[in-house]
Amino acid sequence: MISYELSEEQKIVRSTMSEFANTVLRPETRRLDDNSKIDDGVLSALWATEIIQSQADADGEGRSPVTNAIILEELAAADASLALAVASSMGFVQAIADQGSAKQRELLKAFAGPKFQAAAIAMMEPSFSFDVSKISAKASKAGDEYVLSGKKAYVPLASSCSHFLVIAESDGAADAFIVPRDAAGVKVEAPKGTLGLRALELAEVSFDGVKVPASMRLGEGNGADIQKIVDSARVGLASIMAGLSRGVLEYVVPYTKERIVHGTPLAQKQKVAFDIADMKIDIDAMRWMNWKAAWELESKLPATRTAQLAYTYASQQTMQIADNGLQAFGGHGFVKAHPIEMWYRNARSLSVLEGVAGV
Amino acid sequence: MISYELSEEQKIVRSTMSEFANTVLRPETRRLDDNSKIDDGVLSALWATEIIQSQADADGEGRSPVTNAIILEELAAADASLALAVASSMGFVQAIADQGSAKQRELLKAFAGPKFQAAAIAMMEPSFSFDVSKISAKASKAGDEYVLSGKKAYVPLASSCSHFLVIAESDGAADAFIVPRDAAGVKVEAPKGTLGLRALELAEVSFDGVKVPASMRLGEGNGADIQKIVDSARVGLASIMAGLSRGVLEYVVPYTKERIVHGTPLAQKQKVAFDIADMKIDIDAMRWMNWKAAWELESKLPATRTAQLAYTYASQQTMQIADNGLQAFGGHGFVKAHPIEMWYRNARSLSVLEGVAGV
Amino acid sequence: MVDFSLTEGDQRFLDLIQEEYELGRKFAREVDREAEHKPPVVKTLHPALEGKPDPYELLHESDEGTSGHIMVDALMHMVSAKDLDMRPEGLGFGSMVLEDFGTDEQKAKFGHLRLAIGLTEPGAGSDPGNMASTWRYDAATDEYVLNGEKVFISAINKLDGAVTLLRGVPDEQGRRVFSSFIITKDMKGFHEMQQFQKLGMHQFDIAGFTMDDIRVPAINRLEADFGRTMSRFNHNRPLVAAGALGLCRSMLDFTKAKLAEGGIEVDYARGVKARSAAEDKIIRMEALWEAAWGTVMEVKWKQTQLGTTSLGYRTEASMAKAIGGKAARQITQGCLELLGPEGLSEDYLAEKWFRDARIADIYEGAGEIQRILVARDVLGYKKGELN
Amino acid sequence: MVDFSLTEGDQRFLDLIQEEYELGRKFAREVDREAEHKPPVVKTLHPALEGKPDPYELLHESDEGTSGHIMVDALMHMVSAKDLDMRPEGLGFGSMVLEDFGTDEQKAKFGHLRLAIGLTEPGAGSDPGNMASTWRYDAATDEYVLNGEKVFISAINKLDGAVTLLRGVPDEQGRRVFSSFIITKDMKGFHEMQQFQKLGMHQFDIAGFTMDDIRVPAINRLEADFGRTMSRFNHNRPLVAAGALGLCRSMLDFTKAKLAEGGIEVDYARGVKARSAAEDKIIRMEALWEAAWGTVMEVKWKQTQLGTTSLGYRTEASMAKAIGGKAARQITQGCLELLGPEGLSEDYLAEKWFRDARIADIYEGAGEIQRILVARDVLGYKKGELN
Repeated sequence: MISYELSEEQKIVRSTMSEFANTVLRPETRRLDDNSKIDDGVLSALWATEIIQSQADADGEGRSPVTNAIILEELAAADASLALAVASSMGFVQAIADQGSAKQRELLKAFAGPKFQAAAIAMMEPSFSFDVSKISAKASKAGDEYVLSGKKAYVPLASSCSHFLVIAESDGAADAFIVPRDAAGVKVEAPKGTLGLRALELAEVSFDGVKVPASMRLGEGNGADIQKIVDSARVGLASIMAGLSRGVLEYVVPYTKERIVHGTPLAQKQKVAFDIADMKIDIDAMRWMNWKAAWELESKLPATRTAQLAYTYASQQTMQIADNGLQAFGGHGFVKAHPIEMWYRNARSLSVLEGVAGV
Repeated sequence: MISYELSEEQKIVRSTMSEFANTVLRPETRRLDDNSKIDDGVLSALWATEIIQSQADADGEGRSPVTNAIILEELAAADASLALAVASSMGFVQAIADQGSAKQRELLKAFAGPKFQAAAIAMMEPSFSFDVSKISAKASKAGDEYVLSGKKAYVPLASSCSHFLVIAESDGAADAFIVPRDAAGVKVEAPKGTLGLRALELAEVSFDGVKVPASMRLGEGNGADIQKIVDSARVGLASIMAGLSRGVLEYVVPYTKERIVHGTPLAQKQKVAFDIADMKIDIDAMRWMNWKAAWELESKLPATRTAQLAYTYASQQTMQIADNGLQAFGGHGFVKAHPIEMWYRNARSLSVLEGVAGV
Repeated sequence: MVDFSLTEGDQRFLDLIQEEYELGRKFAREVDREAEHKPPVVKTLHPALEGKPDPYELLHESDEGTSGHIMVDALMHMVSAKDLDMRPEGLGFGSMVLEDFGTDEQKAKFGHLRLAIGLTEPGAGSDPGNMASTWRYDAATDEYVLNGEKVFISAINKLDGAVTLLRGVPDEQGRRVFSSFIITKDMKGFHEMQQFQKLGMHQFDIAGFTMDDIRVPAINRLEADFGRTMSRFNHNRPLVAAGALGLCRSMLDFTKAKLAEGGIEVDYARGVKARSAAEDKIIRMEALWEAAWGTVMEVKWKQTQLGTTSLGYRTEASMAKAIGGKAARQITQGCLELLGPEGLSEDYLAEKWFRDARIADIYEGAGEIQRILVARDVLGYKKGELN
Repeated sequence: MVDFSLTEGDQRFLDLIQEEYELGRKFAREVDREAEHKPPVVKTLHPALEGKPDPYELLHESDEGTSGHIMVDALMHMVSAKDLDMRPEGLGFGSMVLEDFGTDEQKAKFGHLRLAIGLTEPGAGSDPGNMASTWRYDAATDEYVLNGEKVFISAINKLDGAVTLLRGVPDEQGRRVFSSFIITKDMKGFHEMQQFQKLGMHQFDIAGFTMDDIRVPAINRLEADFGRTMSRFNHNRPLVAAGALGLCRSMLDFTKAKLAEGGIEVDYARGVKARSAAEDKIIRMEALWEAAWGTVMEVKWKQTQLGTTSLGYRTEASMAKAIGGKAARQITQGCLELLGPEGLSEDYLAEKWFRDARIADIYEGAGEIQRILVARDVLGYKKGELN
């Protein structure tokens, strides 16, 4: 029975997150980008929202991909980097909660506590030919262990992570391995300077003959469904892009109404007004696509197609929205006095980071 | 030394063709589309321009791809079907003039006369997977002959053609064969009803074990350079698309200036004015791309890249121009009282007909 | 709870309509070729449907076990292309205006009539300010006298008459008041015009009529001014988008099937760098299709919550129409590009769908008008501040 | 005769500038990181260029054996990205206005100065009607008194002063007459502002200045009204487009090379159905690049025929700027998409080119303004009829 009705709880979560994002996160966003770092205070504030903790309960009843899509949109409307900081840990926790063995799920207890704790899925690789369907990292079975080798890249907050969920090819198929950051052979590089999402400290992590006990192969015996992880990541990223796009629209509207050009407000120029209408249309459409894909994940239905379509649409339209938003500001869009230039960078970055999030 | 200067002769040809196209061709265009046929009077008038005859002289000095690009644009600004009727025979004549042996070039004498004479390159095939790089028709050598088998499609004026230049795969590479229409095993089907360019009577031609003497293999001993034929066809089609686009713009301008909506002329709405500006920009850009590719062909330089880019750009932008042109007319764009709906059909048709033209 | 599942009831209706559309598809080419030159073929039930219930009528009778008739109606439009009008026209747009705003007396008198809506005029396009048709009150006979011309009217040929929106001759203050009237074809002074010859939608009648001193009594005047008459658009616009999406669904499915025959299959799992150009294009077109689907269903859900005559979902209705119109253009253009030359042939319906779809971004308010309506809402502008 | 060949002379200049740009590329990342936070590094000749002649100066001295200095200048801009200002700034835009419209006396007095152009104001954007800066004549001292603020000025930090366009205080008829004045940094009341912190183009100074009762004699006033001052844009706009295309050239070449390493090569011979998604995207981006190249070269050819101060090529100049700006946005966005996550890294210049390119559709008249100018010409509208 088709419905777009949020539950009472979801309505509360949405307004709480919106309030939090606007008052606590938004004022920090330029500073974090300038410093290329999320400082402890902001991380603690994020953690105190208990978004991650709520994913980590053992019976899985507390988790709702739809609710998570809503949360990520709200956070990203204020700051996409911080939303992705959450989505990254969320992806890790969710993958294990959904697909982990009982023993593996025990690890999640560490995420239920009051102290900030990061972890990430290590999917992408430092190659211009990288594609989620072509993983180069290898895990070969040797007795009761897997030996893991390869290089992963663009891992959010890598140096703060306690664990990585490393996607590697094993026996001809992609598989996932839970690897503590301090395992022998794991090396976290210094963060790379990146176009956007600078505060996330995206870094390379190399795995050099890392020994992983078979019990830490996600799902143990039968291995994991990596496509589910990718699907969830795509929906997570798409939700963040919807939020970023909304942030742009909400910033463009008052500016273009106030700015007078040739005697009329910029917003009364058809070009600008049509761009604004298209932003609104596309942002809403992104949201419904995200909800639909998230609902399929939540209902344990195959979600690969809808997740791909949601991600594709969000990637394409978010770039366009950030681009048109910048254009509406003219020269003021190019300078750092306004956040638009940062959103332009973040928009392009989000749409190529397949695999680092989750709902 | 870069120059955009037309020769005096080119300037005269351009204005003559423009005059001819507007006064003789344009008034016929709706009638021909309705009847799905170019009648003899119009064909004779086209022939009397001596465009084709001028391609057919034996020494090749009379031919200029740049001039031909100019001619095709002018004709197509009035009627793309008629422009393609010319470009189709032109492609045939040019391929033989450029690449044919002395004996093969003798055939062109028939095209120098005063009586209308059609011929066409038979490149495309009736398959949804067709691509110019994947030809299914086969020619196998048997002694002093080739045996040709396969089905070709969308051959312009097929039933009026005296000859076809059939592109077929032979010994692992594409090759071209001159085949008289009345050769045994050649069968011209009844014209297909098509979306656009209806007057061209596009038809399938099947070749069922047709025996072609080796002397009618284009270029004889070493065979022909099929890519050159494709390059020339792409530039020819791109020139026709530039013309079609110009026709749209020239029709849209007066209409949108005269049509009053909410108290102002439609053309004063930014959306419409910006579309018109973009049409103008893209049409000019197409023309320069076409000239550059045609100049490379004329200079015997490799033209594959520029021809592809000219064709790609023209295909993409012409569809958009016809689409936006139709939109500017609103409901009037959808009815046959205006030619816009026909141009919308022709725009989409031209951009998928790779291989049926030449400059 | 956010939910995207179809009930068994929903699915039954979708199957029914899909079956009906597929029956029609066999006759689609013939009707496309001839409908413009012959009088409309299907004024009565098409023989192929003999004995089959009208799924829309069934739905109207009971939506029990479904997501609700407003939602299912939209879903049915999106199932696949409707290539043929196989049933006598149901209640027209004008009948719905009567239903929404007529008095009980008017409904009793005119409720049996199937009425089109007459809005657009040849020189006015979407601009009501340019309307030249008039009504005036003749106190001598207590009648209203109607004059003018209306065009681009859906199915007028198949209906009994129309609700037409006219401007009064100037009153004492010089104002020209909008008012709607019920007129029928049998009235003196009503002249039906010939069908338009058009790009596509040949199966779908679009024509016009002139009013030459038509005289009607007061009961034919509806208490539906400009705003009220137009409000019915909020229900209809998403359905126009939905119909376009149904057509695009057929186009996409056809294209995918034909490309698959040549070995090009769509894999939704891989990233962009592992795809063919055709695959990437299909994924982008399907993404746009899904975007429009979500938008249509959201406004239909909202309409379900608020009631059809509410103005509370009108911006969403414009959004659905705008994205549906855009999808119709881009998807049909894109699929024909992928299908290559063979797609041009009348041997298949693809080229027909390309022609049919183009009206979607024009009628019931062109994309430009929808964007103005959306932008006004987002920007908090009134009419006059943004046109 | 239509001709697209490069002469040997042309090629020599292209090689020279390419060599210079490649030298600069080594320092590009460092300058990008630091230029915003430190005073501009390269006020004088960069050591890497020690002893190397300035190709633009060489061209200025003699264009013999080339396609002409106007054409070659444009070609040089399109060769590849200019990542670094490695030479002291040449004559600025303001100096060109002086050259075009100054009297002999003014040229003699000010010709040695390197002058920027001061047009834009913080609240006015591209709209001269909103200019708040003023000039007034003080009869007592026979001086002009200048006040106001100008922003977004290229290279003002490196130049000696500016030509600035101001509006007079209202005269007897209430008119506010535009006039241009030469001002220098050493004047009392001239205050240079800090560099803007910006998205990209860190190597490129953009700042502003305020005028606080600057007093200048009559000789500093140029006979260049609004129209004449702006006419210089016709020369410059295509060059801005050309610079953006140079940057896009580097971006495309880099992308093609990196994809080729992973086995994705562009084949221009095949049709669309035989391509990968990446290949198709590159072909479309290169097509746009060629479209813009042809447009830039056509206007530069026309400028060569008509002379730089002619108004006969201004629509073409706007067309070049519009398509160049569009290409800059689409190509840099598209290439970064194809490069995937690795393209985000500061280990390569791709992400810098993405940031740098975005200004191309904004400065020297945003794409919107260019389209208005083009549309006015095509439609035969005057200012005021289309804004």
